[in-house]
Amino acid sequence: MDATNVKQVDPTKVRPYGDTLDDGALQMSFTLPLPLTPESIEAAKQTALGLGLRDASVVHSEDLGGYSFFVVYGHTRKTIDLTQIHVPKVETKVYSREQINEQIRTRFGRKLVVVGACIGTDAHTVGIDAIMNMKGFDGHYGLERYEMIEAFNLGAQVPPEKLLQFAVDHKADAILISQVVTGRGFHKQNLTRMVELVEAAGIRQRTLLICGGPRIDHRLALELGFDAGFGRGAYAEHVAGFIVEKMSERSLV
Amino acid sequence: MDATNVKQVDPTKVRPYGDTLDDGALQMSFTLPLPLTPESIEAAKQTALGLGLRDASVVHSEDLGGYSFFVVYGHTRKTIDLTQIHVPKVETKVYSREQINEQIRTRFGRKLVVVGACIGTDAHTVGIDAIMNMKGFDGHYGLERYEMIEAFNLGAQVPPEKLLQFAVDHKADAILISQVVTGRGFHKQNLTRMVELVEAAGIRQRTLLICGGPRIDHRLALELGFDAGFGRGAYAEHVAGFIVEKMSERSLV
Amino acid sequence: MRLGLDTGKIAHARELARAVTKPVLELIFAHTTDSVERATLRLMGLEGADADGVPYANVLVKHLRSRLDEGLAPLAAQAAQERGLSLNELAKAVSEEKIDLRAYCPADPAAACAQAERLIRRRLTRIDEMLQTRERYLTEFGINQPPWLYVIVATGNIHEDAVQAKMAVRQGATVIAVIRSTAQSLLDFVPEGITTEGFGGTYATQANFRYMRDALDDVGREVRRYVYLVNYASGLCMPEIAAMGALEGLDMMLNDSMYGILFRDINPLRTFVDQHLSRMISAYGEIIINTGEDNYLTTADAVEAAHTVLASDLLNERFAYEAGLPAHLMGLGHAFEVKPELPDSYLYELAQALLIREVFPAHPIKYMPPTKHMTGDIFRGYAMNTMFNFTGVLTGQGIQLLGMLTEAMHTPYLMDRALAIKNAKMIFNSARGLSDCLEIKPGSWLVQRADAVLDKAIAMLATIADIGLFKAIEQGMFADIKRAPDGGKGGDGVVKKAATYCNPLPAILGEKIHGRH
Amino acid sequence: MRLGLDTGKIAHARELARAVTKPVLELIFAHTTDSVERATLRLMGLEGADADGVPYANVLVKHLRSRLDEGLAPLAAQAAQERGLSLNELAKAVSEEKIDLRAYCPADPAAACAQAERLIRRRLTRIDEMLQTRERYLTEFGINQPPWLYVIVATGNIHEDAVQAKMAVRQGATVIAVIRSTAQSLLDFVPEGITTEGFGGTYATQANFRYMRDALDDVGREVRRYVYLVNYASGLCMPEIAAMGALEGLDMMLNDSMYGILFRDINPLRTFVDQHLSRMISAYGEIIINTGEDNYLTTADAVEAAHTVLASDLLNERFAYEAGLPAHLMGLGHAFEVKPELPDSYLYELAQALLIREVFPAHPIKYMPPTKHMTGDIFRGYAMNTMFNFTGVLTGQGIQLLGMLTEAMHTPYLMDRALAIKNAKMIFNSARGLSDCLEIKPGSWLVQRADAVLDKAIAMLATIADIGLFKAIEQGMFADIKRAPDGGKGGDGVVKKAATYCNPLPAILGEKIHGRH
Ligand code: B12
Ligand code: B12
Ligand SMILES: Cc1ncc(COP(=O)(O)O)c(C=O)c1O
Ligand SMILES: Cc1ncc(COP(=O)(O)O)c(C=O)c1O
Repeated sequence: MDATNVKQVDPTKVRPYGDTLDDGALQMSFTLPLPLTPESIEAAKQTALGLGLRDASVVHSEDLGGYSFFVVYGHTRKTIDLTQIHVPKVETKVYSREQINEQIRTRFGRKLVVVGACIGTDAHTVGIDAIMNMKGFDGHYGLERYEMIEAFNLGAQVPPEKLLQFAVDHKADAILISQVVTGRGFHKQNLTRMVELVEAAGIRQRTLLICGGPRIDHRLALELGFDAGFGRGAYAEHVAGFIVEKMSERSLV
Repeated sequence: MDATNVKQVDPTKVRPYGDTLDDGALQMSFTLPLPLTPESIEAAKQTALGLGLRDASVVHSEDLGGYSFFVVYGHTRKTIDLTQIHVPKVETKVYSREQINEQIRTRFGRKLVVVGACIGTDAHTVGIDAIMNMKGFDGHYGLERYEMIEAFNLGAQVPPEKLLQFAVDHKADAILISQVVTGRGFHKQNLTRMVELVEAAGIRQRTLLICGGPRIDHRLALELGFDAGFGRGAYAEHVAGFIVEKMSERSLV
Repeated sequence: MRLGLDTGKIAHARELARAVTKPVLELIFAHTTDSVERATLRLMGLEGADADGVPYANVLVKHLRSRLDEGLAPLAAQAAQERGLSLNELAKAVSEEKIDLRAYCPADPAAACAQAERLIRRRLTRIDEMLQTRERYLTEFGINQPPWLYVIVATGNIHEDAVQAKMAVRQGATVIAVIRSTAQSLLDFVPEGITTEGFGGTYATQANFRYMRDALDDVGREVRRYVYLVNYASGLCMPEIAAMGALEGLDMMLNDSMYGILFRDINPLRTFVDQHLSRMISAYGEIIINTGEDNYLTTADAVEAAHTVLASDLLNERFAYEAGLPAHLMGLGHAFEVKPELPDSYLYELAQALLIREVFPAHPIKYMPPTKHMTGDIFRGYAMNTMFNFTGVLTGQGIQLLGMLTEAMHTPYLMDRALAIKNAKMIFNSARGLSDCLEIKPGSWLVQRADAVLDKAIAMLATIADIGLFKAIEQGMFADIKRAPDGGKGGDGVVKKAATYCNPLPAILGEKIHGRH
Repeated sequence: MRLGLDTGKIAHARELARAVTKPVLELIFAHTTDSVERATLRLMGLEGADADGVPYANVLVKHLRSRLDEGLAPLAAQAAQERGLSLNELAKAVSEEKIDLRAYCPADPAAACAQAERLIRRRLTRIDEMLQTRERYLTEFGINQPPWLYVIVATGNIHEDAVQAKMAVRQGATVIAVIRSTAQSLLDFVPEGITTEGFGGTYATQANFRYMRDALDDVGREVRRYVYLVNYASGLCMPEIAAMGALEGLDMMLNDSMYGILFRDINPLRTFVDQHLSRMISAYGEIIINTGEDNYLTTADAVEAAHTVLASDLLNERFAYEAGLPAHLMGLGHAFEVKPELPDSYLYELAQALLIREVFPAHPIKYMPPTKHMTGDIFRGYAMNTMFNFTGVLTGQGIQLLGMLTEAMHTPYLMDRALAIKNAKMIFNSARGLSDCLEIKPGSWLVQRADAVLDKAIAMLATIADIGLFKAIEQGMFADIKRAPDGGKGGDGVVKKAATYCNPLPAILGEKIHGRH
């Protein structure tokens, strides 16, 4: 098949694709705090136009009992320059569990100590359990099952102070923190508090700080002063691999 | 219940509502012509930010086989001034079928002639049938069932010239045109062509021009030179009511 | 549509549940808790908080902490009576340190008890009135056909909650649950007054209950439908919140015999004692309890742990019967939580839904939507919720807690909820008659699966009957979560009753409860 | 899951369909059409177009218009042979007015016929090769489990179509249909070459067929799945497009015995004659036809007109058998088009889906998604499509044409199609085993409804057998649309065969077709 006649994507000018390259098509839905009237439908359209959409078309409108719901399709002209995008990534080789144990043996000659918890009022332990507990997640065993890792999972709603104390007492090489509840930005406060505590305790240099959760990414983690952040789809081996690499890099042996 | 403690909507500053007044929350989905990578996810986020959204969050991303699909939530700060919105509306009283027959009898003393069709290549007759045929739609009988209306439905894919000729031959009081297919703006071309023909034939003054279809609204109809436009949810009685009122207004007796 | 399960097996499972709960009930009867005493005081008319916002119930209980084993109701009733004060005035005086009751002993303990009883009976009339009001509405508007459309509001601000609740009702919701603020379950007091600053939910307060009850009655009259109001009699204040709920005309309360232990790390005995009184109050107030088995499937796997849901439902049922709740007030929980990408996942879901329905035919049953496997793909989520709604109506669930397409992201936006209601209405309306047309093939996969789950539940209950419920919880038999018998929060609020312990409340509640059977 | 319908009734319905089609078939055999002759020429190897873009097939047919009743194949074959020209060269010369055949008479008519036959046999080897290729792929990759995921591409630009088709295949689609440009069905010729400017669809051209076939083979090898390609042998060029499809390895073609009459106002006899040859070609090319009964429910009501779908399916089946198509190549159409807000709408849908499946157990069956009642509420639409997919797998439909959540707005965006595929995969995967577990209660509403529809279809066919199919169409018995027997487009392209009419094509096709039975 001859692909040359097909218009090619220009990575410096990327735009949403509906059914034709560069049509900029996108779908949108929202509620306006207005009863359904011709005027509120027009307000919905103007809301979309106000976002710079062309040919905004209100394809559905419905009164929800005083406020109104709209579905809108439209086309944006804005483009993104993909070549200018640089996303910080957790740089680590992906090892298997066996390889990680092997690496720890050869590089450090001792077990690494990892301490984890959900801090603050967050009680969503499934994520941290997925990383730390024996059973793991999706067929990927957790850190507890790593011969060369000593893993302590403190569970839900742990006050940052308590987590710090535990980490100090056990000479943790890495502290893992899960934050799932993100409403009103609480996770950022909790995570920032943790960094401050660790720094105040004077152990920041010798302790890796790693956070994770469905709305956490590496960039945010770095911004907040962590060494790494993991989101959806993270498995124990990613975290363990990172710890091994980062500790070597920092010569934390 | 005391509503005074509830923040009230300011009609001059209306903004989308997620779960709190003025949060500006909206949902969006689109495809980018890029494989799924951390960079394309970031490009999706920037696409949303480029539309002026705050806290844009890419909540779902998926590779579609080379291009990628995204669902994004975000918040807009833009507001709409509802008091500045004026939507042209088909101004007519809503009559019942009996009332309309009665009005025609008293006001005009003769049957009105209405001719309708889908013009151009459009073969979607269900809409025009809904307005014109005996059976009508959703329990609302069509114009054919109105004693005082002589209705001719020419059906699908009628060339504008043919429709005009028929209207002239039958001294139509109103011409109804349905346009359902709107891809590439063809409906606008068809509708404009019809207006031109009617004007060239010198019968514009004495003939009401009415169009309809799911993506037609009154504003568009006026812009294109029609007397009225009807969208989803139109019934025969609306159209008949409009014809009666408009003919009186124009003293087309 | 019936699986045709062996009724002998089901009866046997119930016997085992009785055996499991028996020793626990003995412990329950032998203990009281801070919250039990506070609830009792509240049901004697005590209300309000001191200048620091500490509820008077807490003030009195704290003040008389060392006397808990005697039961505080007679003490407080008599002390107030003797001083010609209302209970509120008494508590105020105590909080201002103008009165010290720590050494106070009523001259005539029997009279004190009788005085407590009088106060309780007077206060309960308010609940009776609420029930009459509800009855009037139901008679006027009629009862909704199940499955009832149950949605949550969770803005943190009771005013926004009310706005959204009213719209949800206009859209067709029958049941409105006001989700509580994240940390409230671990508060050992119930906050006071109207609140606007909750977090992931809105504080459960008596004022908020009343505010929302009024809002729902308003909109209910508008749409001519009685709207059920739900909150949480759960956490460290189970019986107190149950009392407030009954006083304010709530219709349902989340209330589980083990949820607090497992998911909030609350002391086991505290929870067992508290749940008992809270359920007696619910029985009196004719409040449907919603148990929390759905939660098990968020930590454990829905396929592997299906039997734990059934086993727990049977325990919750037994505990509820013991507290005087009739079957029609038992919204036992289960959920649609199998990963939809698993081959045959729908068959697992259907088998489970049929199983629960068949084991609990007279119970309204609270059916929970997919949550764990919801992702940011709101469209996939909407499809999952569609199948969930279809299953609800096909298997005749009583209370359908509607899933939100944005479950993986945020507490519901107004439009999310509206879409959920629309979906359920459409599916219920279009498929309601289907179950009358279908039969399940005897011996087919569905039957085999349900039977296997029943067998596993029986085996599990048999083990628990052997080792005891506390041990079972310690071993992580529910929800893959392990809790030590003497661990958890609020354990210090549990006190063994003295021989002189007096609390007229259970007996009074019992009169009505038992009268009903 | 079976309704257990009366097999006697079903057999009776088939007898009636035979009675209805018999007189029509006699007319079919007695006539030829422009398009039949053009198709024959194409299957003798004629290709290409003149300088004005008029296809050579049209050039020759127009040139020999007055001789149509003799059959053009022998004339053209012999004339070319005598001049030592290929058919293309002959047509070119005719179009340039260098050759005039209007008065040409082959000396030996039998030899001319034989020459035509030779050309046809040679050309058909290309179809044989395509079939071998398909067979090879199917052997290598295996056959997909039904229901097959069928999606459309409709950008108007074959390049974009190919991009989108490939992605759809990577997402899991098994069948790709390239929708045609809006006005093409009324063109009395097939455009030439690669096209990029269609309107609501992409022109059906032989070059586009080939382009897309290659694209699908490419991606099919990548995902190791054979991908079925669909186009439209419909409109004024039915047999021609069928020929091109067979030549280019298409696997399915929309092809209905009455669609053109009803929905495109094409002359009835023209359509009947054309559909017959087009189906013989499809039979030879082992192309699954897709009939268009779904369309009835867009103009008529799905509840009231349910029986017209069945009646028409039976007619389409009979016409297809008569053209040599075996049941496994008959993708008879029906649809999920009941308004979802109608009470019990889902039961109507299910009854209909079961009915069609039970009457046509050996046929793949093309199941069409909701379209008419789709609105701009894409979420509601996605829920409707979910129920449609569920019904497809529950009732074992063969070809599941996936619904698009944006049906009410635009031809599918890439993401719309992806969401559709994801939905179907999830539902099929999760509910595939369900039908083995369920039985339909004898005498239940589903059975009653299906039986009533069957009865009405029988009554309708009986009436038609009485008054004749032309009259039935005139009275609007299908799709609420009335068409006069002698009205419609393309009627002037129908010619009664002379006694001397010769066209070896049907007999040659017949050899293979009948050899197969
Ligand atoms: C299960 C669940 C619960 C369970 C939790 C049980 C438990 N022990 O964990 C229960 C029922 C108790 C619960 C309660 C509540 N929940 Co909840 N819950 C969920 C649910 C359904 C699934 C979360 C989950 O388990 N995901 C599966 C795991 C494996 O994914 P994950 O956490 O993302 O983890 C992965 C990665 O993120 C990463 N990761 C995570 N942590 C870490 C840490 C490190 C160090 C690393 C390296 C990686 C890592 O690796 C993991 C594996 O890949 C979500 C909705 C959803 N579908 O996401 C809501 C959700 C998270 N809950 C929510 C809320 C609001 C609550 C409540 C506050 C509601 C209330 N008012 O009562 C309560 C209070 C809980 C509390 N105090 O925190 C909201 C949060 C909204 C927000 N954005 O702030 C959600 C999104 C639901 C909603 N739409 O409202 N919940
Ligand atoms: C039914 C249908 C068909 C039927 C039409 C049968 C017939 N005789 O009408 C068939 C199957 C033949 C068909 C074919 C095609 N269709 Co079509 N079809 C639809 C469908 C499913 C429903 C339309 C409908 O009947 N609505 C119900 C009526 C009652 O609503 P209505 O038209 O809006 O009418 C109301 C009002 O608008 C108003 N009104 C309408 N007209 C008028 C006129 C006047 C004067 C007044 C006063 C009021 C009025 O009053 C009516 C009652 O309230 C829509 C999708 C959808 N769900 O909307 C696609 C749709 C319209 N079709 C579409 C397409 C592309 C096609 C094809 C071109 C596809 C192809 N390439 O083959 C063909 C070609 C048809 C052609 N030449 O025009 C697209 C149009 C895309 C676009 N925006 O341009 C749609 C949106 C589907 C899609 N997503 O691709 N189609
Ligand atoms: C029985 C029960 N109580 C309470 C809750 C809510 O949690 P919290 O205790 O944080 O209010 C749930 C949640 O699902 C529950 O099932
Ligand atoms: C049999 C058949 N042919 C053709 C079409 C498509 O229309 P057109 O003739 O415009 O290509 C359809 C549409 O559904 C159909 O069912």
